[in-house]
Amino acid sequence: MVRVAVVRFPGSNCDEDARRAAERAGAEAFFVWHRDTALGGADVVILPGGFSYGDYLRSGAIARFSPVMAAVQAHAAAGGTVIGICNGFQILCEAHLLPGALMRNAGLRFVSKPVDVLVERVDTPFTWAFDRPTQVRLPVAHGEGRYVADGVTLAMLEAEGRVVLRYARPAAGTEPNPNGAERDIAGICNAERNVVGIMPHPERVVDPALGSADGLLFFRSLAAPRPVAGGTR
Amino acid sequence: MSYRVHVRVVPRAGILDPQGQAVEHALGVLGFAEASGVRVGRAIELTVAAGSRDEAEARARKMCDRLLANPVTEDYLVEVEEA
Amino acid sequence: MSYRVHVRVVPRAGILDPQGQAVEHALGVLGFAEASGVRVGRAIELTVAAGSRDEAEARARKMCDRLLANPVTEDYLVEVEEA
Amino acid sequence: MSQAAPPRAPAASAFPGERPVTPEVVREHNLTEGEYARILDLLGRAPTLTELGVFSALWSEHCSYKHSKPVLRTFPTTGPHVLQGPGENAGVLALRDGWAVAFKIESHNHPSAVEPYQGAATGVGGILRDVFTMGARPVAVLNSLRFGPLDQPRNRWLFAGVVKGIGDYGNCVGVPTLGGEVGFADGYSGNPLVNAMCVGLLREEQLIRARAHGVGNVLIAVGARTGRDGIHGASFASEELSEASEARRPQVQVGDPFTEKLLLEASLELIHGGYIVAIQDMGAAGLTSSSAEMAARGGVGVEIDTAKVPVREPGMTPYEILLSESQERMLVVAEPHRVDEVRAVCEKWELIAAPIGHVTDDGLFRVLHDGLLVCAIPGQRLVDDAPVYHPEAREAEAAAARRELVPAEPAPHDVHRALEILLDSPNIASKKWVFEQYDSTVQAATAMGPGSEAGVFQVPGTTMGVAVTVDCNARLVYLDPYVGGKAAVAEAARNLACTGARPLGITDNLNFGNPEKPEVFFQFREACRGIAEACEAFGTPVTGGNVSFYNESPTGAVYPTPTIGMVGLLDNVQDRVPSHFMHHGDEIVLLGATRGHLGGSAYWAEVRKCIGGRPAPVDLDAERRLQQLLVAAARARLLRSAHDCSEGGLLVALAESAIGGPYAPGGLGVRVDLTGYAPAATVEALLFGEDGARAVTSCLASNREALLALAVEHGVPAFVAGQVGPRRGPVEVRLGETIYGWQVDTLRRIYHDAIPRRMAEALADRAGA
Ligand SMILES: Nc1ncnc2c1ncn2[C@@H]1O[C@H](COP(=O)(O)OP(=O)(O)O)[C@@H](O)[C@H]1O
Ligand SMILES: [Mg+2]
Repeated sequence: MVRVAVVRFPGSNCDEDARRAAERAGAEAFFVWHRDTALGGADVVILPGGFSYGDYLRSGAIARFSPVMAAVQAHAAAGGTVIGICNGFQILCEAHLLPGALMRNAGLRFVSKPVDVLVERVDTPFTWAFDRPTQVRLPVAHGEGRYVADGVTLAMLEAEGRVVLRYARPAAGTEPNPNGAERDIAGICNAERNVVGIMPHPERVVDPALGSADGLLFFRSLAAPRPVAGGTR
Repeated sequence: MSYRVHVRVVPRAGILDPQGQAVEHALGVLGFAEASGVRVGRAIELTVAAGSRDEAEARARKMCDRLLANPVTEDYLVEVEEA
Repeated sequence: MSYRVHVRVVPRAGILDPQGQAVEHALGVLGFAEASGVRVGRAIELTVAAGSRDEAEARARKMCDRLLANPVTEDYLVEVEEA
Repeated sequence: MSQAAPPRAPAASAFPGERPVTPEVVREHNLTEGEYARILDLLGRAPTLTELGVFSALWSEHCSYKHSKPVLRTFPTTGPHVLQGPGENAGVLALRDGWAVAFKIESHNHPSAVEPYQGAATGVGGILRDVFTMGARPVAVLNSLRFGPLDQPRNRWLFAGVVKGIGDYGNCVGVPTLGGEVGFADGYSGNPLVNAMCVGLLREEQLIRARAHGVGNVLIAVGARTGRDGIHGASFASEELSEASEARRPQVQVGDPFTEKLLLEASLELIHGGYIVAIQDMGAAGLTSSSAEMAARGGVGVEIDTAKVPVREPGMTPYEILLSESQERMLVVAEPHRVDEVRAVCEKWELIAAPIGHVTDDGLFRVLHDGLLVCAIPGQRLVDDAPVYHPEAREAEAAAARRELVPAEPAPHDVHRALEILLDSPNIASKKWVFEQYDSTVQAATAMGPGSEAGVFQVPGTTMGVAVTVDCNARLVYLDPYVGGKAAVAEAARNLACTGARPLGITDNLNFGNPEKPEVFFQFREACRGIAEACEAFGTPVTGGNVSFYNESPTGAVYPTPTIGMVGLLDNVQDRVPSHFMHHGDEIVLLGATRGHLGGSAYWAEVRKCIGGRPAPVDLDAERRLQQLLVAAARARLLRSAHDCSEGGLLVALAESAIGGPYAPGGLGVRVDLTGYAPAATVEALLFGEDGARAVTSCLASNREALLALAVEHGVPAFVAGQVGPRRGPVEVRLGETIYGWQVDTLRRIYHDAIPRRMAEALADRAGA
């Protein structure tokens, strides 16, 4: 069974949600405290959402230096899967495991609402259970989610197919880009495709009894073995 | 004439500054033990068209009083340089 | 010796600064037509214990590089005064 | 109070540099001569300044309820499912299978009027602590807000600041906001209302009460350091200004949601791990009330050394340390041999834990500072012998006269325009601008979020759903406090029932003016009478609440606003009923009787510019039958939607149902024929009257007969009005030969733009404030 470690920083508040979502998808999920220096033999590491260290200074800027992050860096360097959701995505950018930065929403207000996003790449460990690019509706809840990077980086992300999640284009009946992110970027991965960060919260929509399970396939992806090359791409 | 004005807005002494506390704690963890009394506020830069340096400063202070600073919780400091 | 250090962290030129735009707009609405080119960032004040002014500045710059500023999106400026 | 001769309290000494207690100083502490005489009698000597501060805090309206106690005693507070009634940090009701909810509402009106962002933020912090100190994990917050009209910059500034403050705090701690309400009226211009409610979940066996016991047990201060925040300014108001006094100026309380989150996790670990015997938030009157109240509840004494309290600033006096209202602090009582474990848990969460005193057997509230005894008061009497007043209550003539008012200018009879005006009124319009700033989905248990009749969350690992709402139509209370009080409880219960939930109990936040004014106390007493009767009738006991008096400003008193926070249960969260029309072709069924009471209606206020008339009487029996019908219909899965019919009347309820939820891909059309529905009523009265006990529902055509039969069973009138139309279709209402028509998406745009349009320049508004 795939072992999923959910890192708890002081101020994490989606840690329990992420753990439950991973278990619902069939993984074995457990917490790792930010002061731990080992990941308990995890195959997958999730940096959950929340306000690590209150998001003081900049979101993720302080959490990035937590003792556990050395182990996370090593896990990523060894090709292990690392997923950052919302605050986790911000931490990954601050830690330079992903390029760019997440800045104050263009609207200058915290935004909590469902948005329509296109799962553009299904060749990452967080999305390969989608067998083709798919539009899903996921909640966002953040004050600093505007993805920003220099032109060169943006061009590279596009060229290398590293924009994993993109906010839907404005249209009747869709809830588009909520934060002014460049190129409607909602999630990206690193060049090796084993580190993925996204702003929306799939872990909050995994139970049909609550109205939507649009997020479940993300966690099924984590729990499922990597599809054979030439398989679902 | 136009001047470049630098405004610093910081939490008033005695007022709790959770952000400053968190940054100070983090600096300590990073081995910057020599840092203390950290306060975090806002830095605002703007260009002000004015007849004189003094006028530019006076106008900038008005902006602080009316908009840039919160009179209940913050102090501000204005510096003017020729643009 | 200890020094009071003033750090200003501002969004790098070319990076969209919606907060600066909003403040500039609000200033306009309030009749401060003379204000332009507004950028909003962070002001950080701290006391640094160091052997010399230069050392204090050098340490403060290190703090900026490691924590206080985001190299991807922000520039910073350090001023030191005797405390 | 007891007639026994006062026990002479041991002599306490003044703290060095402290002002002597003069009649003037007594007055500055808002203590009357009578109250001071009571203190002398109670101590058998003159108090020290520190003691005076303690009395003035604990005998303040906020802590002692001296004007409201007798009236509050008339509330029904018991029931088989009540695990904890009023008197603790929060009320607790049993759900099922060992699960329970703890909930409470609290106001932060005055701090928010001075500093809207911090005032509202710290209000949320306080109510969260009230709930998790019961051993419950906060799983939902709601808020009820009142401001002056949005055409004034200051009101926009207050509104924007309060909403941001509430959002930033709750979002950071990670508790979803599932609902609330916002109202705007002139009466609130000088005095906004900010009420925050929190709901927490616990297992029955996890319930802990704030009662110090066990002589020798240790008092431990946990959390943030103590600063000079919010200390009663009066104490040095008349000191001549010196650097010293300037340095002691009371400070705005600043919230630190990050520390709150750590405090939440640490407190629950301490409680559930069985490390402690009691815990209480250091909220209003800080260390003083938390320690004195825990001691009194436990019938013991306490001794505290203020020099041991971790402080933020040097040179703080015992007076300041006792009365500081610094946020994110807890007072914990633990057995001596567990102190190290308590320390360890706090250290894990990066919190300070400092032993500051212990429980004693002499019943005294004793405070030392470095060994100097500065305060020694018989603890029980300090709390129990607070003065109680029975103010005069008399309705103002003007108030009675308002009930006779009718609109002056002739009816415009432009129904088309009237609906647009109502949907554009910030009181009725969508509150999306507000609730999009609140995280409403964190904790992954939200079944219905803001924008619905009520918030609904699932109890993790069970099928149960809990529904929550806050409501109060203050205009009705203003016109007729008794009827308005009943109506507030009825609307809250109706909102819950519309989702399919059975109402369980309430918490109330009674926001009124100065109780020493007979007309204000009349409003208070009558509103409470209405609330009590309604709660009695619905079997929803009052489990706690908060009284906020003196909500007045030069512009006068606020509308009397008894906000009702209510909690209900859905046995199966999947039985929940949406609040808006869902499918083209569904049948629209109106439940309840329409007589067409326009008195106090939004239509009169917003369209006819008349705030007056007699509010519709509240038929509690009809309300209860409607609630039971809605719950039964939900259980039988007969309903596709149910929408409460309240402000704006039938036409607004129909329009809101058609407009759809905040993220629906557009509205749905409506075609209804109301000919012969309420023949006695005029067109205006039929469409805009605000009779209670009504709901606009929709159902699958094949379920119609079953629904009608169920309605008959419950003795609720039901009228099949028409059908839900196509997406983005027209809204058509036929009355005899006349057909009123709108495009649903035009209505949707008006409804959603009303508040954003008015808030476009919010940033510039501070200057106007
Ligand atoms: N301050 C607020 N915070 C969160 N949600 C709010 C707030 N004000 C209103 N809402 C939501 O907007 C919707 C409409 O509110 P309201 O008009 O009071 O509904 P009702 O009249 O049915 O109580 C409700 O779902 C309510 O929860
Ligand atoms: Mg309401």
